[in-house]
Amino acid sequence: MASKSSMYAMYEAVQHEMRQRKDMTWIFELTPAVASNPGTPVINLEKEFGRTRVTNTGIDEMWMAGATLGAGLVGTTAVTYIPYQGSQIPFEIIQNHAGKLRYMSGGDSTMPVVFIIEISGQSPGFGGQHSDYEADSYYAHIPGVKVVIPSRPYDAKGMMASAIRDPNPVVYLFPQGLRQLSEEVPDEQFTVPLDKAAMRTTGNDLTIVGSGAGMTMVLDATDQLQKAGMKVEAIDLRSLKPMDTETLVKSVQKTKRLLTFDQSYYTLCPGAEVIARVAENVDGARYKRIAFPDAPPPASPEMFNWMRPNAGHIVAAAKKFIA
Amino acid sequence: MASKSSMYAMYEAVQHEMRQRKDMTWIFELTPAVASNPGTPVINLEKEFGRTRVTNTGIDEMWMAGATLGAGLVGTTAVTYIPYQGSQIPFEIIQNHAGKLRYMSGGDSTMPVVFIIEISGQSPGFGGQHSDYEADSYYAHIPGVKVVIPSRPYDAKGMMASAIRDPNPVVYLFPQGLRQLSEEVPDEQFTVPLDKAAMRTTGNDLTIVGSGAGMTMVLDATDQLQKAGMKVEAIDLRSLKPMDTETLVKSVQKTKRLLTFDQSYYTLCPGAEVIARVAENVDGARYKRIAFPDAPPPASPEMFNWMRPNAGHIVAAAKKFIA
Amino acid sequence: MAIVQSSAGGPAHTSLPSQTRRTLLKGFAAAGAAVSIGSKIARAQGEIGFWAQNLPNEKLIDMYSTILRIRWFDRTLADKQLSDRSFRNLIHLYCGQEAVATGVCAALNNKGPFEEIDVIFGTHRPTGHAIAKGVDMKKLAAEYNFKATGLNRGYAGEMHLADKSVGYIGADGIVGPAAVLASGAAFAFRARGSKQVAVVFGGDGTYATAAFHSSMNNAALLKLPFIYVVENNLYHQFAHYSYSCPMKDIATAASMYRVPGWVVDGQDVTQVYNKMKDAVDRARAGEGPTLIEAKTYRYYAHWGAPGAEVGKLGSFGYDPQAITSWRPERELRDWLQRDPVDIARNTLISWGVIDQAKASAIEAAVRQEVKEAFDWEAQQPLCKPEDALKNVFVEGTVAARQFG
Amino acid sequence: MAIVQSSAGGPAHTSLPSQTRRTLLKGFAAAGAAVSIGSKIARAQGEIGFWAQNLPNEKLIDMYSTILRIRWFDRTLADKQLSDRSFRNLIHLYCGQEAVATGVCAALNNKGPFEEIDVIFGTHRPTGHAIAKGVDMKKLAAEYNFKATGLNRGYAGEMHLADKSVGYIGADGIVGPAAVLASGAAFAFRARGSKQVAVVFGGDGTYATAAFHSSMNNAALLKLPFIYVVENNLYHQFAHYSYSCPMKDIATAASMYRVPGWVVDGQDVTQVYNKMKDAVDRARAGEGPTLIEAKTYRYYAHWGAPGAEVGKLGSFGYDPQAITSWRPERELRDWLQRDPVDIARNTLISWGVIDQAKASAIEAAVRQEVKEAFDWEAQQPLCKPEDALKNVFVEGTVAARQFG
Ligand SMILES: Cc1ncc(C[n+]2csc(CCOP(=O)(O)OP(=O)(O)O)c2C)c(N)n1
Ligand SMILES: Cc1ncc(C[n+]2csc(CCOP(=O)(O)OP(=O)(O)O)c2C)c(N)n1
Ligand SMILES: [Mg+2]
Ligand SMILES: [Mg+2]
Repeated sequence: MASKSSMYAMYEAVQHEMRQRKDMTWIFELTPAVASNPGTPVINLEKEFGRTRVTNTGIDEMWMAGATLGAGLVGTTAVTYIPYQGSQIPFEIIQNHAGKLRYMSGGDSTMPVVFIIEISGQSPGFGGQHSDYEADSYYAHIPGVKVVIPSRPYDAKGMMASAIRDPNPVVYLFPQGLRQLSEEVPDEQFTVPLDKAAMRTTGNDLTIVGSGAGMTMVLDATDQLQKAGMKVEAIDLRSLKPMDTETLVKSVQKTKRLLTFDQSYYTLCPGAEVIARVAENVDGARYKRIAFPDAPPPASPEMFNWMRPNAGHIVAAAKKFIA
Repeated sequence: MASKSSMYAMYEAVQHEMRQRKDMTWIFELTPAVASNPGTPVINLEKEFGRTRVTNTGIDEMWMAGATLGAGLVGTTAVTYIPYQGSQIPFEIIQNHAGKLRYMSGGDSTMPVVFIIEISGQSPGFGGQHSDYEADSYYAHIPGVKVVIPSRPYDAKGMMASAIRDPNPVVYLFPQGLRQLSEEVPDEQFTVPLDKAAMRTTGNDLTIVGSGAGMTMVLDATDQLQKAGMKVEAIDLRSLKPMDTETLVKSVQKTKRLLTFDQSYYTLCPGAEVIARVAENVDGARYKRIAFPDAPPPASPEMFNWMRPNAGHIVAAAKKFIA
Repeated sequence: MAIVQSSAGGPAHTSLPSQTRRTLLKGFAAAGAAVSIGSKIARAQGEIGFWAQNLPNEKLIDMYSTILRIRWFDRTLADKQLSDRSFRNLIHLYCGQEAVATGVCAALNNKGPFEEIDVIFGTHRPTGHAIAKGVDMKKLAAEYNFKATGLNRGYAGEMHLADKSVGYIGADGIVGPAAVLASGAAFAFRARGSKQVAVVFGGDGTYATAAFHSSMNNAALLKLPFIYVVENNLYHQFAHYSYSCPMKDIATAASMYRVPGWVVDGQDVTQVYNKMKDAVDRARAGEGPTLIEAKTYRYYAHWGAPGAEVGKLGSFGYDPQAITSWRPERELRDWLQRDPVDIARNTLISWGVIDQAKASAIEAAVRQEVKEAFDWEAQQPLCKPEDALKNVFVEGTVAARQFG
Repeated sequence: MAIVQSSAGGPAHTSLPSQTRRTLLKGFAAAGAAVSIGSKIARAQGEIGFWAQNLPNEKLIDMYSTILRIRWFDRTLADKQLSDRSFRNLIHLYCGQEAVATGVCAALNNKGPFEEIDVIFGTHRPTGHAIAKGVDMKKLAAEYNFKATGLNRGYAGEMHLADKSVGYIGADGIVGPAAVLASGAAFAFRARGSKQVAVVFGGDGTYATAAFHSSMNNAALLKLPFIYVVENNLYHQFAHYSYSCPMKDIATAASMYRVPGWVVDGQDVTQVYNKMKDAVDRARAGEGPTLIEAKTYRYYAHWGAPGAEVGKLGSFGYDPQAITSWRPERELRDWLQRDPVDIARNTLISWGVIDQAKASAIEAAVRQEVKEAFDWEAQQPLCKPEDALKNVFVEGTVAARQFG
């Protein structure tokens, strides 16, 4: 047990599974197959497992995803790490092939693969294509793939272990906002389910639902609100597909107030699906959404930092909501 | 004035604009640049405007969309017709470039382009990749592009005229279900706004919201329900982005009951966004969604026809709803 | 039409029954002219193999029977589409291209545990690939008519067939991506140190797709056991391949990746087999990928049997879809002169493997086999609607959402 | 290293000041060895043009000044990143590649109405492309520091610059797609019967992308006025281009499309200009696309100035991002021996266009110009936060959603 970054924790899960499965592969691009963390051994997948199993070629994310899928189709457990800059380039491969081949073959095809799709860190200065946080909704609408998104190092490891062991194609969204986070993570392998939301706090006044990098702001705001005497139930979706409707509905049946928080664009953000599912099942509740406006992220820090949803926005909205 | 198919009506709008704009281009693939309709002259864009303006090459939808965008960037009004089989292949071009270049350039870039993205006809027998109806949500989450979807020949023409004249990139979703529809459409050019939903019927009991090919079922069901004495307000979204929130909210404030209907997959279908927008603004209303399950379409007609949302489903759900 | 003449340049008399080995060899020579570039590259690599001549008789007869199975299966589909509404197939017919799938698969391992057999990735024109790889015709017929007992339980229909048990990873309805998937299978084989080979069949239309560059480039960089079989039947949908590709032989594109690119006469099963065996040997020896372009032709329309007549081979009539069709009737008549069934039969007869009587007996047996497949299909049950919620994931079912 | 030696094979003495026209011509000859394939293809087409020698003095001096502007602008950025936190640039430095952008744009029309000027599509390494095409350095500096009066009002930052007024359609942060967009611009030029030319700059990394095949294939099929300039600086991020491309010269890939592919010494602005002029002439004459591969090198890290020192050119030190960097320090020192600034200066001096004194005066003036640009930038206002809701569409603003 040691404090580990999300990246390191995730690589630990991968290393463990690659040691179990002699044929398991890892395709990367500009993100070296290496993770280091203060006080723990450096993980170097390329060195440990060799270039035939751990490979990078050119800038071709379509190949990374398609080759991973092809490897899975012939029985190899395969993972690829797609950098955020190319996060939509393999879209059609995942949407039309990974998501459909098992169903279309009436169950003949099996694809034990994981697509790690990076989502940018939404850092100011990089502008429209390198600070965007939008892949969550695109991928969550696809049938036939499980779409998960960790929010902390512990889940990053446990959900990766589950994703690798899952016989279905899994889109593992990895927001770069998590890179800064570290926490105590067990050294031994463990799993976290791919279909359960996590109740981070419980309360009767208000339900706040978020996911991925947004959870840091949700928990920060929840903290402030609890201190101000508001009983907040903070829920981390963790899995966008399948979505854990039961946990969401139960919570709002109690609180009758639902506030969703997304860094993704407002229109068709995950929060829209959360609200719709709850609204179909709970009567007389009230709803609010916080999300990134329907605009690309600007480069200017002044504009970007104003525009990007943060904990302060949650606190203010929650107070208005209750008042 | 004559009865025209959606396809023909749309081509009429294109032909008219191409005659006005001597440099306007049209890139197609397997859908010939030809439309014919009983009792009206054949429209052959290729013959009339020549191969340098109207062209097809190989099977490369990324090029079709990217080239159209590039043409727009240098001041040419350009349209491309992407067949449904390739409807997600140009996704990244539209998401990361068409949707962002104007914003990222602080307004320097202008892209007077239209991407006609076919959506399959959801016909039984073709299976997972050729009967799917899913592109609506993928494209509607993208910022910086207008995303519209006609439901009848009249709008197919009027919205195409508006889309071509709009200086912004427009994703014009064209569901093949419309191919069967014909109605009286004026011969002269006219426009239909790209940001207004259409109230197809008015009533106080129930609001039903649909779009595109789904509207045929919505109107059929509405008809049956009205006959059964239920006052239904049937709304055709027409534009998914921007979405006409005001019309939706006004209607549900009155009816307090919202039923959404989509042929797209349940999770993050357009109806989810409709419900979320209304739920944020109307208190004490009730909500239901009808959509395609989160599964690819099966080939077997027996399975497909059972699974695909239809007018009967709407009627039954509406009656349960009111009861 | 220069392309056609040079690619199908074999003399018409190669299809005359009374043919001797001598004139047949002339036939090869003539066809050789068509494959100049390909075979030059091949010779440069010292690959002069004419392997088919050494095959045991059973194998040669099996190849001939496979060609006939594909032919009569698809002719039956065509006739049913024109005459039998109870059979609901929506089909891209393979007739005319039989020697390609047959010659290719004859050079692969098609039996054994999944970890050992070679795999193929096919296209939206699947009958040939499926039957050549060993898919059961009964289940195939049932799948084409969406039966619960079909190869893929009625979920696939035509364009998404798959049969792991014979290494047929499957058809794919999208043009292009299968090549990338196949190169990934080859990547997995290399990673696990297996001798398996991954083959993708792609039409001439796949050349223009992103997948062509991606699969060839990465297979070349990583020296993968990957074989790209381009079935150049001259058209993608209704457009001649010259609209899609700036060169005469798609095979020449391989040289850009430092990969051998061979042109072969796709109507002659022995020539296809020869080149394919060389490619497979290269792949198993760790020498990397090969591209084989088979010059061939489809006898029917792009899709279905418009313009065809029951009991007659090929579509000569009007195709309502083909508003801008560039396919002249005489082009089809030329190609029918070099029919893969005739060429295979004549080869076996001239080699003394079978005689005319035996040839007819084989064909009669195959036609009976095909008939039985369709008779069986007719007895099979339709799918249960609720099953549509299964097989999305390995486990469980998804929720119905159509009822609200 | 073979690639490097053969592509940068010009002798070190070409950079000595006391150089005469005679030894310089030797220099060309030596560099010629580096561009063997490219120039062979060129000669095969009878293109022996050494056009730069005929340029008026002002033009040659202008090219030299442009190289210096790019050099000092980016050196200033590097130094500021290391020393001045008030300047918030996030930048991919172009130093080392100046002769490519300069030689390419010198052969284009950069002034006039938008309907007549030639256009370029650039990359994430934009300073050189922007300045060479004529973008104002003041506005550029302001944009890099996200000012409201910057070239793109602070929305672009570095990777998304655009300036229609000079035909700089813009940088793009995604590797690849710009080539497809540029081929589309060329398609529009052809459709409107204009003589404009569309150029895309792409790194060696773009070769592996789908856009490479797509843009080259379609430009070839439609004979578009399209020029693909590959700036091969040997690395995509931290990987040598041999990880991405199976051949030594990316230019050879063009032959697959029946398009001329020329290799040129990217450190010598006159050689870049010569080849580019041939390509532009071909495009305007309706002869279709050309691919030019400029062998070049970047002096700094892939991104930013890690390992560099204020006032010193190049990154020799440790790059924390480059865990798997394959860039040896001596490779950089070799390339510094053939610096584009030195080569351009020595050419002009040996041609008698300027003398050493004039050369120094020009450089001093450019450095003053660059200083003034950054001084101006420092006075400029920051962006108004609410403006972030503008420019999504041509009209109006979008709604704020961050407040709930
Ligand atoms: C990406 C994509 N675009 C378009 C289509 C529609 N389509 C189906 S088959 C076909 C032509 C394919 O031609 P080719 O690859 O030569 O194969 P052939 O039909 O000749 O066997 C096209 C364009 C598709 N299936 N996928
Ligand atoms: C599609 C895509 N994948 C990955 C990246 C991340 N990335 C930015 S620059 C770069 C390397 C580009 O190399 P090259 O094209 O040679 O240009 P250079 O940086 O050498 O100028 C990469 C991989 C990207 N921007 N786009
Ligand atoms: Mg074809
Ligand atoms: Mg590079």
